[in-house]
Formats: sequence, structure tokens, C-alpha cells
Amino acid sequence: MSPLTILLLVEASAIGLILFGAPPKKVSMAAAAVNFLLSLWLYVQFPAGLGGYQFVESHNWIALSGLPDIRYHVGVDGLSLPLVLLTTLVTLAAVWVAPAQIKRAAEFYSYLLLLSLGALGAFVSLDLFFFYAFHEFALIPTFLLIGIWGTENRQFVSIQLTLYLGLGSLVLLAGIIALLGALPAGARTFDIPRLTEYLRENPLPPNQQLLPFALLAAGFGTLVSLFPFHSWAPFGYASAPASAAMLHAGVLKKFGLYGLLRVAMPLLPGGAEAWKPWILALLLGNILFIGFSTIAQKELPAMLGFSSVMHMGYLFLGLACWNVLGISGVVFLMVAHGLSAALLFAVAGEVRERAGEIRFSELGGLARRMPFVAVAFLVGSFASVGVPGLANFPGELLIFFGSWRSQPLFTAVVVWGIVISAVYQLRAVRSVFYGDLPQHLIQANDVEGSGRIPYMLLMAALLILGIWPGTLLGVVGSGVRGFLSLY
Amino acid sequence: MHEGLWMIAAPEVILVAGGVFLLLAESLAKLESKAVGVLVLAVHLIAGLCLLPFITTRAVIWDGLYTWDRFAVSGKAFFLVVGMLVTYLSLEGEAKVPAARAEFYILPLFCTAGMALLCSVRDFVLLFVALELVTVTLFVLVAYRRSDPASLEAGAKYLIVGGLATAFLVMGIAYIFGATGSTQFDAVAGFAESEGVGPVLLFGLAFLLVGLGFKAAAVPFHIWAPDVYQGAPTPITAYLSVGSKAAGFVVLLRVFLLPFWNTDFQRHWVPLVALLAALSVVLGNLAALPQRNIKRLLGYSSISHAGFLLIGVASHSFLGFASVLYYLMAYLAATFTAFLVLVLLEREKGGETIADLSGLAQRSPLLAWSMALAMVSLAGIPPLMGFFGKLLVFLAAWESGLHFLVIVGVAAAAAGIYYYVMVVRAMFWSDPVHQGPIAVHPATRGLLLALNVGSILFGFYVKPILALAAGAVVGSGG
Amino acid sequence: MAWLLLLAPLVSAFLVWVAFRRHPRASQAVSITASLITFLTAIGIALGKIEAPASLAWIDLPGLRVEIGMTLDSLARLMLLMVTGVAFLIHVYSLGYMAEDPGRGRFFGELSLFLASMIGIIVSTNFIMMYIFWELVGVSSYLLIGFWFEKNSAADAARKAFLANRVGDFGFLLGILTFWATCGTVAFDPAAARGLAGNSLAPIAALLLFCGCIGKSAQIPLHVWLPDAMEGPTPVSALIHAATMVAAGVYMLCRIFFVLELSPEALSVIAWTGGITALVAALIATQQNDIKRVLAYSTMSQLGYMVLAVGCAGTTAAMFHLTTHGFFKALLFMGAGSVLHALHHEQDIWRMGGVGRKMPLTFATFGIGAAALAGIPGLSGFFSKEDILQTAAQSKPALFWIAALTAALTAFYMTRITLVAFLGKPRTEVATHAKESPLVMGIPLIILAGLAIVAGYPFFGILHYLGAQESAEKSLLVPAASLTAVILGLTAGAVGYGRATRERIVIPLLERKFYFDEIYDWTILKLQEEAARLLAWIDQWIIGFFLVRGGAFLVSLGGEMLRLLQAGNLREYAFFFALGAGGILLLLFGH
Amino acid sequence: MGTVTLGHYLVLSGLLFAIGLAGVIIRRDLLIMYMCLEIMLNAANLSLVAFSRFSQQIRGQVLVFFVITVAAVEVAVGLALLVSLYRMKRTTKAEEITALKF
Repeated sequence: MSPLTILLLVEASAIGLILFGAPPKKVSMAAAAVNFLLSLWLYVQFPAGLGGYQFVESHNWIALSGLPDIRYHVGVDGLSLPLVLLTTLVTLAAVWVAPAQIKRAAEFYSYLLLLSLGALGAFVSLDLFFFYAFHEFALIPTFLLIGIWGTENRQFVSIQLTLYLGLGSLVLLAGIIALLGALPAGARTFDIPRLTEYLRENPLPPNQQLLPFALLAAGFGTLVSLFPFHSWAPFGYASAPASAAMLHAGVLKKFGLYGLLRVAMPLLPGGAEAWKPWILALLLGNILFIGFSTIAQKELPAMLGFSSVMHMGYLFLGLACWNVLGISGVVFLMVAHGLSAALLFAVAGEVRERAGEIRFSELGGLARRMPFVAVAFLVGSFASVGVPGLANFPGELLIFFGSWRSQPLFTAVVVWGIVISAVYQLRAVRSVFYGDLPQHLIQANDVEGSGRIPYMLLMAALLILGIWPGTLLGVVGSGVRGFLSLY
Repeated sequence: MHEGLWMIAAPEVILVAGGVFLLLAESLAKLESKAVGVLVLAVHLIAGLCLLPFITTRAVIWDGLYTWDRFAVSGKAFFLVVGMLVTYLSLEGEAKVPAARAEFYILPLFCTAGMALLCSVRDFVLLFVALELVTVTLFVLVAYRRSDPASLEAGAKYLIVGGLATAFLVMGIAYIFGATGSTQFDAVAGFAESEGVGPVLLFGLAFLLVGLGFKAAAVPFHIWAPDVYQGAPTPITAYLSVGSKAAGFVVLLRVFLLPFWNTDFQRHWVPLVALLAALSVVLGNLAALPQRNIKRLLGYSSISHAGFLLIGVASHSFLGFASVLYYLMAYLAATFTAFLVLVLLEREKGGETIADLSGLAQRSPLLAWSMALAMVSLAGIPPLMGFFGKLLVFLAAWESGLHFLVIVGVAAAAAGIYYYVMVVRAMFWSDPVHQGPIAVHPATRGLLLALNVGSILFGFYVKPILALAAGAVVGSGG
Repeated sequence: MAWLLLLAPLVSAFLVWVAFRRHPRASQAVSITASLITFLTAIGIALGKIEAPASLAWIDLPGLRVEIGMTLDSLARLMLLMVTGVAFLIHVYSLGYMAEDPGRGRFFGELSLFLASMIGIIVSTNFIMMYIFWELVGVSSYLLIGFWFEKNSAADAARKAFLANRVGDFGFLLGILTFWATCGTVAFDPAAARGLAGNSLAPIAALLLFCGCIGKSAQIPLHVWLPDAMEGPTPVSALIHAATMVAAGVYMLCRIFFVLELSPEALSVIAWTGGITALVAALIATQQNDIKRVLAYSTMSQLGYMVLAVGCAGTTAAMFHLTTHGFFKALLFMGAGSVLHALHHEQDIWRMGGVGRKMPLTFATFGIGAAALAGIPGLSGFFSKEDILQTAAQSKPALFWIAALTAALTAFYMTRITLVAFLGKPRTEVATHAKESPLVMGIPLIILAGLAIVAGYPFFGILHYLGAQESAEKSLLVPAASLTAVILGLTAGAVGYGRATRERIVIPLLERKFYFDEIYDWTILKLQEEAARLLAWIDQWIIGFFLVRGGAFLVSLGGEMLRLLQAGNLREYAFFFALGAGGILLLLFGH
Repeated sequence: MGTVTLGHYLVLSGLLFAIGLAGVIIRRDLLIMYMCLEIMLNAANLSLVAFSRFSQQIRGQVLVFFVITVAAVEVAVGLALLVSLYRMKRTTKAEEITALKF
């Protein structure tokens, strides 16, 4: 029984307990805390030196002649462990931030835990079937979370989000099937390590890699809101309840990138190379097109939604350049963006709840009434803008260095993104927290007492990773080197 | 094989005997209809028990008409389960069938017998007889509520189109007989092997496919489905959507596995079935989008699932046929859950439209969650059985080179998610239209839980169901 | 031991942020002790008692190794002394200046953060470490300018400062990337720079790196944020926008001079940028009425001088002027601060007048500072400016004459504000009741005044410390020209504003700051707003509505059409059935 | 004129089948539709008998009996349905029963 399975069981049993009447917030907080501590313990135990998968547990799930075998195969390496850590931390923060007496609390917390369970399952499983199935856990809970507890025009937004992600995951399913279909009968397996092993010895002929990679890239791209497939994300996050937005934008979105990193690019290098110009062009759309549209946003949550879509551009750049620097940057930035996006969405939730207002034109001077929330927003904003001393900077730096050698001019344009993000992020700080306090916001009060701890957790994580990236880069670096040495 | 093996055919015999006995008993002793229902359940159980000892035997009896192998056994077990579930639905829906005389319970016995017979068919004559037994009983059951114009209209439509299909079927069989000189499956296979596929044989195959297409409700023979699903009493709609469709596919598998298996035939029917599959998937999912009446929506959904099943059949491979069987089991669990919830709602004077479902989550979480899980499984979202079924079917199709079909299937499935999500939305988002919790009999509660847990568990831990399906296909060589 | 330089202020900033924000007394104490520790360590390092510590690997991946270490060569030691010294004086001064401000705890925390990042820049051993602290300085200046965040103007000024710096940092990062790509390392390693020598990328890399300096040291075109930065409290202006932060740009140029000298074209561009900035700033300064804005433009002008010096390959001259300028400009700002403190934040010089009699100490020290800045012989300003003029004369004569003209203008506007503010009759009610600031603000003024006088002379040893050899052929033309320029400026100032009661000559071009702000607002900001609105519109309507919902509409339209197929009429069903059968026949017999 | 070959029978049964099919499509009255269905089934019977006669295989004719019984059953159910429909709606026209649509 690998500790990873324990992680999954803890969350699953928490959901069970909630459905049988246990107090929802307490149970989910307990489960999230246990999981976070367990993942920290895992991190400490993780032997950074050698690459390969640790804490492996594998049972034979289906082994029938004629059908690719499916195994319950869990394990983490330098790439997925940081994401597990991110998931457990953001889950703890998201559950903590959620109000205890929310309507239909049991359902709310069980859906939240389902989201987190889906992400966790996806990051630990090394079998394509479970990898895909776990992620899909989150589709309906997100729909219900946004639909029932969401805010303005939640009806339309949640349906659009669910259908869009449904389409994305089905395209992804087609991609997986195309990938497996392209292999000779004997080698067909859902097991990622064995697939990687096999495809390293005898890679598919390039023309056979085009269609599977295109489908996988489109599927993962939609789940990660790559440029043209992003319409679901910004307003989906804007009208989602704070905790759901934290989990979805912070954690679940990384599934697509992790998928590209673990499945699409290593198994189909020829396809990746062939489609690279397209991916580069699209990620430019993310950085510039979405970057500028973010500047024009008039509401705080929508702006944060757009901003999280814009940041995906960096991650795709890191993936496209496919070298140790780029990939380590991607893994690091995934964690960092997860933390900063979670923090910002939590603050947006607080502002919406305590000030009762989200439009920039109506807000202002909240720093006087809500100093702690202002500091949290400032830290989150500086992190997402990529200021050194906070986690995003090392990630972005590595990606820029990783991709500079192969396409300097292109990277230069992408680096301009740091100015765009500074423009819209500081505009938000200025119009929400600085300036004079309008009359109708006088009664807004600050987050008090234990409510501050989730924010402090996220801020501490951002600071620690920012000041000393070595804490994570040690694990990530060796993991990536081991990972890339396979190709 | 001496005739002494008669006992093997016990399930069909028991069902028919039970049916006749109950008919007599009911007309003489005026039994109360609920009691008859329970008795019918008992008959099904007895038939099931008789099945157990003969699971591993393999035999071909009645001068090659009737075969008994693992495929037949699992088929019969499947249809017995379907029979019991329909009877249970009728028991639950008691109030809605005013003139609920006992026939409403007894007729499905004959229908199940016909379906069980179909599983062991090895000859076109037996095929025709068994198929007609099923179809005709369903004619009566669909039009059972004489006081309700919709039921009558549905019955009339089902009868006319059914009649047409039967005519085509018989003409097909005639031409196949004419071309090969025999109605035995293995004789036809031998003929095709030696003489190849002539135009007459092809003509016969075409007409045969028309007849079977009607049964499976695949496009372009789906015309009857939406209206009949909407009009028929809910238990019968369930029976149609699962029982009759499964019967159609069992026959299709039997027919394609033995007589039409050689490559010469396949060159003809594979592209044809692939086209039917694509059309059904697209039409089923698209036409369901604007639907508001749930039974009509499930009608279109059944057409789309016929399409997905046809994708499995079109991939003409071991994995393809195994995936069809697995998909049918997933479809069984999901559809019956949905219809059980519908029946319970109808009893609480609730209508059949999606609006009537609104706020169900607050009125009765169990029902809401069961219906939601059924919808999600039909939509093919993991971790439910529906998803794994689709995964298998797509994988089989891709391996046998039908790449375009998989893409069309995926696109249609994506479009299809909308109407399933609409049902979930109505139940979980809006506030209840009809007030008050819904009384659910403990046994029904148990059944719902079993179906839900089964749908999730076997969606993840697929080994037992899949082994059953694969074994069946392997076992059907006879 | 040397790590204390960085750790002390960082720890103090963290402590203030986490614990002491609500107790000003404690945070002041922590922050001042941290500043004192850095000053003492700097002295220890200068005296050679403390060695540079081993460097730590911040990022160590194949292809990129970033270290956090310390270079403590003479350049760094001089800068450390100046920065920590001035910073300590300003901390003391702030005790008095911020005495009655409720948020002063937060203020001192942010001062410590700034001090840490400034020291970080000085001691950094490689480009990335410098870039890290470069941005952190930008962040702390954002926090400090926006200290009174209730004031809309302060909030906007803070944002403007950060964005301008950010644009500069963008260029700086590109420069680092180019350098790294060609030389393979990010460390300040002249040997590695060989890779860049003949390369055509050299001027590009140099100019990109120079962008960082343009942003930070407020050179044209990224200078618009400095005057607005005066919104911050005066100690902030004194520390950041006079002595230290803005000087970081020049220090960076000197530190990476081994890259700049590889391309003469880049050097001339740098020199000309410096020259033009100096001239333009001096011209604008002559027409400003707000005492802090005049000093801000004067800082910009002096920075122009230093950049000019670096452009003419006179790094020692630049550093010399940087140090002396640090002293007397901090003095001038603190003097102005104590005047504002006394006049309840009245900043317009025409509403002051006759303050000198009421505040003799401030007047005296401010006078010394003004004289040093104007370049009156005998004071530190004269020597360092002389040095720059020498280097300019030797390499680029045209720039020498611009520099000389700017020297005259400097003298002119300094006499203008000194006369108008301190002499003559008090023009407003508040000016009449001005009284001398408390001693805690006075002492730093006196110390700095002393330094302003003494710093220029050789015995103080700045030049010696920088290791500059006496260059033999000093053309006599330079001292003559600079002396006449100073005299001209002084007399013009005295004549113009001896007994003036209101501004007589108003040149709108200068008064409106060459309309830079308007041009920027109209071009960059407008362009950006329009582009943003257009793209957001496209995203919402073309992609969001048209493509996505359009697609969904087509699908539902298809559904609608197929639905209508089912017309309910039995005979049509039979017809469709027959059609289907026919279709199958056709297909089977078709191919 | 030559003897009557299998082909002639098949042509006749094909014609009958087509007439039956056309009848179901064109005629409005349900009763007539039932009759047309009967015609189609009998066409199939004809071809069955013809095939079994010419190929000397008795099995074909066995199937004819089943087809006849099924046809009878079908009509019986159809008429019962028609009666209850008539009692309900006073009509047997196919146009009247179009409540279930779209």
C-alpha cells in the first residue's frame, strides 16, 4: 500500500463521511490537513538523487487478450511530486477559505473534495486509463459547484465550461486511442512507463505521429485554455465560488500541461516537433492577445480569470523548448502559478463577499479597511507579475533561459508579457486597494483570526520557493534530467 | 446430440410454461395483479437457477437449430435480468396502468423467452420465429393502455413499421435461403467460403440488415423510436430501449460471427455498418438536444447508443464484439436506473418533462443522484461504466482502421453531453416544482443503490464484466 | 559576517511586516539598528577586516548556474559606505519627519526592505543576482512612493514608477539573455565577455543592458516617473530618489563596463543619452515651482552627467560624482523636507519666502548643499563635476559644451529656489510661523553638510580609493569654462529672483515638462487602452460569441432540423423506412 | 412461351413486395395498411416456396408456415389495436394519430 494510495483513500473516505452526515467543513479540513502533511512527509522522504518513480504501487487491473492491459500503477517522480504538493496545499487552503455555513454544505464540500481527488489521482497515476479517468472526476462537480454556488450569469458560464471541457476531454480520449491504435498489437498498453520504454526503442514513423499528437495537443490544450480554446476559462473562474476557482485554476488546469509533459511530448517527439510552430504561434496568442484583453477587463474576478489564461503562455513556451532548463521551469512555474492563482482568487472571493462589489469602478481604498487582505493581494500580484523573491520568478526565468537559445526573437516577444502582466495586475491593486475609500465600502471588514491561516500558508509557500528555489529545484532538476535522459 | 438434452433449453421452457400457467391461473382464480407480478419475478428466478448447472456445457441440438454455448448462457442471463427489472418497474408503476390486469406482467415472460431463444439461434428459421415472438408481444405491450391515446398511437406506429421490418426480414431470409440452399448458419458460412458472395446472397443480407436495423433502432430504421418511446407505458419503454435493442444486437453478433464472418462478406457489410453507426450517432445526439420530454429524449439517446454499439460491431474484431457486450451491460444499468426514477416520479403525479425533474436533489437526494449517475454514465464520463464502454468501442474501431468513425463518434458524444447535463442541471440547480419528498419503497432504494454502485464500481473495476463479455465472444465459436 | 549586510535589513523588514506593524516604536528601533549594523559592516569591509563570503548556488542546472555571493572590490566598498551611511542618516531623520504619521511602523519596514535590495545590487556577483535585487528595489520604491496609498496621486505615481522601471527591466533582462547566450555565463566575468568582443551582438547587448539603467536612473525616455515619485514622503525622496536607487543605474553601468567598452557605438549612445537628459532636466528644473520637483529634475540632470561620464569611458569620474552627489542631494532633500515639515507640507516655493530667518540651521545646511550642487569651487560638487567635464572634454567636445551649459543652468535654478524660498519676506501666513525642526532632523543635516564640503578634497580619498591615476594633460579650458558657467548661473539667478515676489518669465514648454507626460498619455496609454478594448471585444464577440456559441448554435440547429424530420405521420415513417432500405441496397450493390 | 423458371417467380414476388410497400406508404387507412403488410409477407412466402421448389430443399417451405402464422398473429393484434383506436378517436385514418411528434 503505497503512501500515494493512502492520499487518495483519505480524500475518498472524507467524501464518504460527509455524505453520511459528518460535519462537512471539519471533516474536509481534517482530510486536507492530513493529506498536506503526508505529502510534505513524502517530499522529505523523496530521494532527490536518483531519477525514476518512487513510492510505486502497481496491481494488475485488467489483463485480457486482445485488450491493452490496464494496471492500477501509482508513483511519483521529480515532475509529479511538486504537483502533488501543490494539490494538497491548495486543497487545504480552498477548504479553509470556504465558509462553514454555506447552503447545502455537505454537497459543496464533497464536490470540492472530488475535484481535489480527481487532480490528485491524475498526478499520481502512471496508467493512462486512471490518468484520464481521475481527471474526469472533476467535470461534473465543477459544473455543480459553479451552477449552484456561483455568482452572476453562472447558468450560462457553467454549461459552457462543462461542455467545452467535455469536448476537450473527448478529443483527448480520441488522442489516447489514436496513440494506442498506432502501436503494434503486442506493445499496446495503458501503462505510461512501459509505453515510454517501448516508444524510445522503436519510435513511430513521423507521419503516423501527426494525428495522435494533434488530438492530444488539442485535448490537453483545451483543458489548459490554450489560446483559441480558452473561452470557457476566464468567465468560468470569475463566476465560480472562490474555493472552486482556486482548485480549478490553481490545480486542475495543470493536468493538461502535465499530460503534455508526461504523455504527448515524450511519446510522440516527431509529432511535437512537427506541431511546434503551431504551438508557438498559439501561445503567443495567450501572452499577447489574452494579455491585452486582460487589461480591458472591468471586473476583478474576470481579470484574474484572464490573467491565469495568459500565464499559460509561458508554460507552453517552456514545454515547446523541451530542454532541462525549460522543463524544470515549467514544473516550477506550474507550482508557483497554482499558488499565486489560488491566493488571488481567494482574495477576489473575500472582496466580493466583504465589500459586496467586484467592479473596479466601484472599488477603491480597501487597504484601509482590509489591510491583511490587501497584503495578501499585493503578494499574490507581485508573485503573478514575476517579481523576484516570490515563486513565479525562478520559473519564468528558467523558461526564458531555456527557450532563448532556440528562438531568441520569439522569446523576446514573450518576455514582454512581464510588462503586460505588470500593467493589468497593478491596475487592479491601484483601483481595488489604493486610492480613496468610496462611501458604500465603509463597513467592509478584514479577515480575522484563523481565517488568515490559509492566506499565510500560500504566502509562505510563495516566499519560500521564491527566496530559495533550491528546495524544489533539487527534486525537479534531477527528475527532469532523468526524464529527459530517456529521449 | 440426442434429444434428451431438452432439459438444457429449460429457461425458455420454464418461462413459457410459467406464462401459460399464470395466464390460466389468473383467468380462473382472479389473482390480484401485484401478486401476479411477484409470481412472474419468481418464474424468472427459477429460470435463472436452472441456468446455473449448465453454464459450461456446449451443445448444438434440434438438428443444428439451437446452440448452447457461453455466449448463449450469458445472453440468457442478461435477458432474465432485464425481464426481472421490467417486472419490478411495472410493480412500482402500478398506479399508472389503470386496467392493470395481470397480462401486463405475464406478457413480458413470453417476450423474455423469445429473447433468450434468440441468444441460442443457429438457423434463420429459428431466428425469424424468436424475433417475431419478441416483436409481437411488444406490439401488445406498447399499446397496452387502451385508455391513453398516446399509447395507442405508439402501438399503431410500432406495429406498422414493425410489420414492414418483418416483411423485409422474411424476404431477406428467403433470398439467403435461395442463394445458399439452406437456412443453417454454418451452411451459409460454408457456401460463402466456397462459392463466394453472389448478388442474390448480398440481396438477402441487405434485407436481413433492414429487419435487424429496425430492432436495434439504428438510423435510418429509427423512425419509430422517439414516438413509441414517448407513447408507451414507462416500464415498456425501458424494455424497448434495453431488451429489444439488446436482442437486435445479440442477433447481429450471432449473424456476423458465424454466417457472414468470412472476409469476402466483411468487405461488404463493414463499411455499411460503419455508415449506419455514424448516422445513428450523429442523429441520435443532435436530435436529442432540443428535447424536453425525458422519455422522448431517452428515445433519441437510445438511437445514439445504437450508433456506438454499431461502431463496435463495425470493428468486426474480437475486441469490438466484446466491447458491444460490455457496452450493453453498462447501458442496461444506466437506462434502468433512469427509468426507475422516472416511474417513481410518475407515481408522484410528476410529469415526464425535464422541468418536472427540477429540484429533485432537494426533494430526494437518492433519486437525484441515481438519475445523475445514469445520465453521466450514458454521457460517457468516467469513472462510470458508460465511459469504459465507449473507450472500448472507440479503441476497437480505431484498431480496425475506422479512424474517421471514431472521430465522428467522439464529436457526437461531445455534442451529446449537453442534454445529459441539462437533466443534471434541472435536478441540482433549480428549486422543486412539486413539493414534498418522494416515498421510495426500501426494496427500490436497495435496487437503486445496487445499480448506482454497480455503475461506478464496474466502471472502475471492469475486470469481472469484461471477462464475462470476452468469454462470451470467445465461447460463441459454436 | 558579511552576510549581515543583506540579512540584517531583510530580517528587520520581515519582523516589521509580520509582527511589529502595529507598534511603531518597536519597528523603528529594529529598522534603525539594522541600518546601523549594515553601516558598521560596511566600515568593517572598507577597512578590510571582513572578507567576501563563499557564494551559494541559488539555481544550479546544466546550462545555467546562478549564485548568490558578494564582490567587495573598491567600487563596491565605496558605494556600500555611501549608501549605508546616507541610509542610516535618513533613518534617523525619518524618526523626526514621520513622528506623527500613524503608519510609520510600515514605513520603516519598507525602508529596511529597500536597504537590503540596494545592498544586494551593490554586492551582486552576477547578472541574475543583480536583476533580482534590481526588481526588488523597484518593488520597495513602489511601496514607499505609494506609502500614503489613500492619496490617489500617490497611488498612481507608485504604479507609474513601477511600470517605467518594469519596461527598463524588460530591456535589462533581454540584455542579460543575449549576454548569456553568447558568453555562456551570467557572472560578471570579463574573460567570458571575450565571446562578445567581435560579435555583432555586442552593441545590442550593451544597449539592452543600458535600458535597465534608463529605467532605474530615470534617463529619457523612461524618466517620467521620477518627478511624480515626489508623492512619497520626503525621506523616501531623499534616500531613494536622490542618493541610492537612482544611482544604482550608474553603478550598474560601471560594474558591467567590461561589456560596454566592447562597443564604442553603444558608449556614444550612452553618452549622448546622458548629455541630453542632463540638459533637458536642467531646463525643466528652471521653471518648476514645487521645491521637491525642482530637486527631482536636478537629480535627473546630475544622473545625466554621470551617464555622460560613463559614456565617455570615465567610470571613476562618474563614481566620484555619484558619491558626492549622494551626499549633497540627500542633504538638499532633507533640508527641503524640514522646510515642508515646518510649513505643514506646503511645497510651492512662491508660497514660502523668508524662511531662512526662522530656520537658520536648515537654511545654512541647505545653502551649503545648494552651493555644492551648483559647483561653486571649494565644495565637493565642483571637484566631481570638474572631473566629469575633463573626461567629456577629452573624448566628446560637443558633449562638453552641453555639460558646461547644464552647469550654468544648475547654478541658475539652485540660486532661484534658495533665494525665493529662504530669503525675502514671508509671502503666506504659514510661512510666517515656521520654526526650526527638532534636533533629530538637524544632526543628519549637519553631518551631510560637512561631508558636502569635505568629500571633494583628495585627503578624503574618494578618487584615491577608486584607484584613479592623475591624468597628466588637463586642458586649462575646462576649469575656465566651468567657472564662468557657475558665475553666469549665479548672477542670472540673483538678478532674476533677488526680490521677486512671483514668477515673471513663464516658458510653457519647460513648465509643462516638454509635454512628455501628455505625449505618453496620448500615445502609449491610449494605444494600449484601444488595443486592449479591441482585443477584449474580439475575444468576447468573435471567439467567444461567434465561434464558440456559433458552433453550439449550428449543432442545436442541426438537432432542430433532425427533430422536425419526425413529423409524426405514419405514412412518412413508412416512406423513410423504404428509403432506408433502398439506401442499403444501393450501398451494398454500389461499390 | 417456354417453361416458367425461378426467375419469373422471383419477379412476381418482387412486384408483389413493391405493391405492398407502395400500399403502406400511399393508403391512409390503417386497415388497408395491414392488408398491404400481408401482401408483402405473402410476397416473401412466394419467393420462399419458389426457392425451395427449384432447389429441392424442403426447409424453405417449413419457414412459410411460420411466416403465415406470424402474419395472422400480427393482423389479430393490429385489428384489436384498431378497434380500441376507433373507440377512442372515431377514426382509422393515419393522419389523425400524429399527436406524438418532433
